[in-house]
Amino acid sequence: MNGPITALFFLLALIAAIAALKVKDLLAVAVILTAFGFFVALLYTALGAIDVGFNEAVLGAGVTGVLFVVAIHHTQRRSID
Amino acid sequence: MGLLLVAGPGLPAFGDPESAAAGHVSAHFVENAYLDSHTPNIVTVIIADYRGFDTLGEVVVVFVAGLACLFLLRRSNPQQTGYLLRRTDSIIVDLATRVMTPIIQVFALYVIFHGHYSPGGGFQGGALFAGSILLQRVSQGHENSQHTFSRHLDTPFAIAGVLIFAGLGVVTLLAGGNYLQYDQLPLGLRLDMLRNLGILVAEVGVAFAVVGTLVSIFDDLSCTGRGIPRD
Amino acid sequence: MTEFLQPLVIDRWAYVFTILLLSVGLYGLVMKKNLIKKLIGMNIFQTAVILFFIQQAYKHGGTVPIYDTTVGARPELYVNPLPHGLMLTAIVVSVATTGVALALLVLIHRRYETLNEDELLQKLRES
Amino acid sequence: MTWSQLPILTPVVLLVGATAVLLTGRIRPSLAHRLATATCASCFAIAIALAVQVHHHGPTHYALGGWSPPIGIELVADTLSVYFLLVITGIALLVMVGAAPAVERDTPGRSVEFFAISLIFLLGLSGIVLTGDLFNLYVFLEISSLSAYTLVSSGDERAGVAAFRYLIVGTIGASFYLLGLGFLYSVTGTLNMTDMAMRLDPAAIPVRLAAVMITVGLGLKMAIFPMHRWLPDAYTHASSTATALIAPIMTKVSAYVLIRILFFVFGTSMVSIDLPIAQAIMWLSVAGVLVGSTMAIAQTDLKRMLAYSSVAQVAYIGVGIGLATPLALAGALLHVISHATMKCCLFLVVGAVELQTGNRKLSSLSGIGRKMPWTFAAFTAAAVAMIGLPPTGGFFSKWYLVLGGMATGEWWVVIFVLGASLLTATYFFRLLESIYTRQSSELAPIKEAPLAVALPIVILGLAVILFGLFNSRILDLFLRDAMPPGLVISG
Repeated sequence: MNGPITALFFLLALIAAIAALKVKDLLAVAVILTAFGFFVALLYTALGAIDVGFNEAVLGAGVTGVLFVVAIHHTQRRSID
Repeated sequence: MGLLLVAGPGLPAFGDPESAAAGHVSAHFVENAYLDSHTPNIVTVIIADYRGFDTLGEVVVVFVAGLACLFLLRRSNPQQTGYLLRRTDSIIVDLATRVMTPIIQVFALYVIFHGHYSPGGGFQGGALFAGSILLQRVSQGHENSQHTFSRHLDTPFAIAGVLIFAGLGVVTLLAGGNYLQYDQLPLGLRLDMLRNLGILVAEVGVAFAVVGTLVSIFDDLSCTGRGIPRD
Repeated sequence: MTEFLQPLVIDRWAYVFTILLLSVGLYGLVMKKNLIKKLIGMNIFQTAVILFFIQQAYKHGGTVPIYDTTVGARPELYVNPLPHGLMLTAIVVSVATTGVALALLVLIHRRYETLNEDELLQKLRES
Repeated sequence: MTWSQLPILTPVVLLVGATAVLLTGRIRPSLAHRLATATCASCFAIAIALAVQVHHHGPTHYALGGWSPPIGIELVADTLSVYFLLVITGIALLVMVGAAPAVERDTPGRSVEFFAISLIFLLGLSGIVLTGDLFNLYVFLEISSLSAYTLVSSGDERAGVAAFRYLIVGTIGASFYLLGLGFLYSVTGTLNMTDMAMRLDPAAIPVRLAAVMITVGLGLKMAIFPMHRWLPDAYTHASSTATALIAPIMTKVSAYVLIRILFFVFGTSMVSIDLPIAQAIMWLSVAGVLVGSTMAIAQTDLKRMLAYSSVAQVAYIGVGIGLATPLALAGALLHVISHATMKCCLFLVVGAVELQTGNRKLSSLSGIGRKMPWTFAAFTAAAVAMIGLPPTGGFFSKWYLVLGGMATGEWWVVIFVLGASLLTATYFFRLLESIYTRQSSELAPIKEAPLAVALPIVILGLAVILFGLFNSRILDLFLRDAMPPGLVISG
């Protein structure tokens, strides 16, 4: 029933994960990671785990991203790989 | 990874209602959660009551993470501590965050206290509340957002959260029950209502700890301590 | 081949996706030289493990695990709630680990001015 | 509150102790150390009471929240877990007693947090050995690991890098454990250890895969041979107190988890007959002993040498687990307590030397044995035990290993233990020789360590010898009952 939607979210999450590892600008990576967290949160919700989805949306897509951004500000923005 | 794929056929099929994991213990949870604690959200009952000790452990994980960042980054001498974040120049961002923050905070409180009936609870609500404070920190700058949540408050918040949860367990212990056995709380209510109340107190403890710790981690990460001399 | 693929791809495609995500995370963890990238790989890896639990909790025709008086307490009609409870814990643990790791990275950068593993090893050897 | 509440008290006392340390530390930092020591002392007392109770009344099961397993989480205090709990709390108490000067020097202004994190570290470890629930074990594993990373990072300037590497490796290990647990859960539907052992089908592929993944995950944490790379760095660069606290017990607790899961949950026959997991652990550990000992010979830094010897000594425990015979496992368990005491003693001596001289190069230790006689008497006892000479604890644990090996016709164990002991002897005798016989004039102002620092070292030095003399008592009191089902020590 919601199989195609779940598969789509899976695919998006996978793409975001690969992009997060490929992109060299770390600040962009932090944003992509946030997107990854968001897709995963949607995925959890699609799989019926609303509590976990909520948690991931707040923590994975929100707080982790902010922490990464702050840490990257302190360190360096470019990565050679 | 190939090894993992080989194991696939041995696992229950995706979405199989008859799988081994769906029966046994979790069937018991679904059947009894509402009767036991008068709380419709089964996940809330599991994390705060049936497996409350896990959640206490998790609060300790969060607590020790906050403590770790404090230990690693914060310097005792405030003169050496500067903060990274300044107030934003954009009026749109400024205005938007001013409007958003109280709404998020009210929603966070709703999530914490309505966790019995709808998705949510201490973690989500606490993290949301912390998120609103982080939003303010990012947009208004560090110094300007101190009046909403001072950086001296965060560790006490975390300690309070841990103590609320652990103290709840100690109360049940003193009242003659096992640790975290909410139905032994000396309040004279029906057993399921006692558990309901116990879950609420536990969630509040979790929320305190999460708010305190997340803000603390953020503050520690964003302070530009010069405590260690560069060489 | 088909008797091997059928149970894997048709009945357990979510599992295959999870394994792929797991591999991506492991790849980042092992191959990337930048420490922040390594950390992101670790994050993806943990997320994949969490996803593994969540996808096995799913049931066709199951509703969200919030007690509904019109449905009644029939376990086969709800998604398995226990992994959800466990994974709430696991998510928070992973965020806590990330926080500590970032603090360590800031500390490392303060000292060595780099987060590249090779340069870092170079500087460690020199000092 | 009755005696049945004993199992929960250790974690609760440690948690309350940690918050109390933080709160009082804000007002009077000097109180933090005393409070932490008092907490450790009361935990040791609780552990003794629990041991007495288990000895008289058998294993204690404690249902948290009043929910009987497998619905809720239960704590199980049986002989094996009580044995480890005694080791953990005893070591923690002895380390904590003399910790104040070293911590104040290594982490100035942050000692309050250091003590609080140490207590939470102990909370994690004691939770691991007490819990009877596999997911709860993961949570406690993460508590202890997160605090261990932080404690490691408290050391010298390279400690941050070592701690980060440790964090990455530790998190992969924990994730592998969790993944394996996921497989187990998906085929059994339970998380309770006893319940899972009953519902497990050892022939199912997911179960076998889970066994492999959990072994890999815990092998990372335990630093079994190819996965040991994080350990020397972490132990070398951590502050001396942190090393003395982490080195003796952290890897032992991972070994405990391995024993608990392999032999109690999966069952002896599955891990040693159906799957070659035990054999794999054994051969990797044999390699680990040889590599660790060889690397230790090549080191010039005392702490780094001890760290490499830790790799080797932990691998002995791995050999005992891998042989999977009753006597070999008894040897492994005996080695847990003897190695914990001697390694703790050695690292505390390193801390004391650093405190008194500010240096820990091997070359600078010449003649120090006469300046710090008590400390180095204990050091000698511990070093002799590391080599495995009678009458110390180190000898008897290896003796049981050899007996256990011979029981199944594995004669190579004799040669292996002898050879590895010779390797260990190489670096320790060289060290002892320079400590006692060489003269050095530059050490003139060095005095014996202060009482609070020297006393635990001397106690540990005595304990090393006592465990050797009373090894059969330990065997009778603890190890006979601690054996997993299917492995019985005869005679």
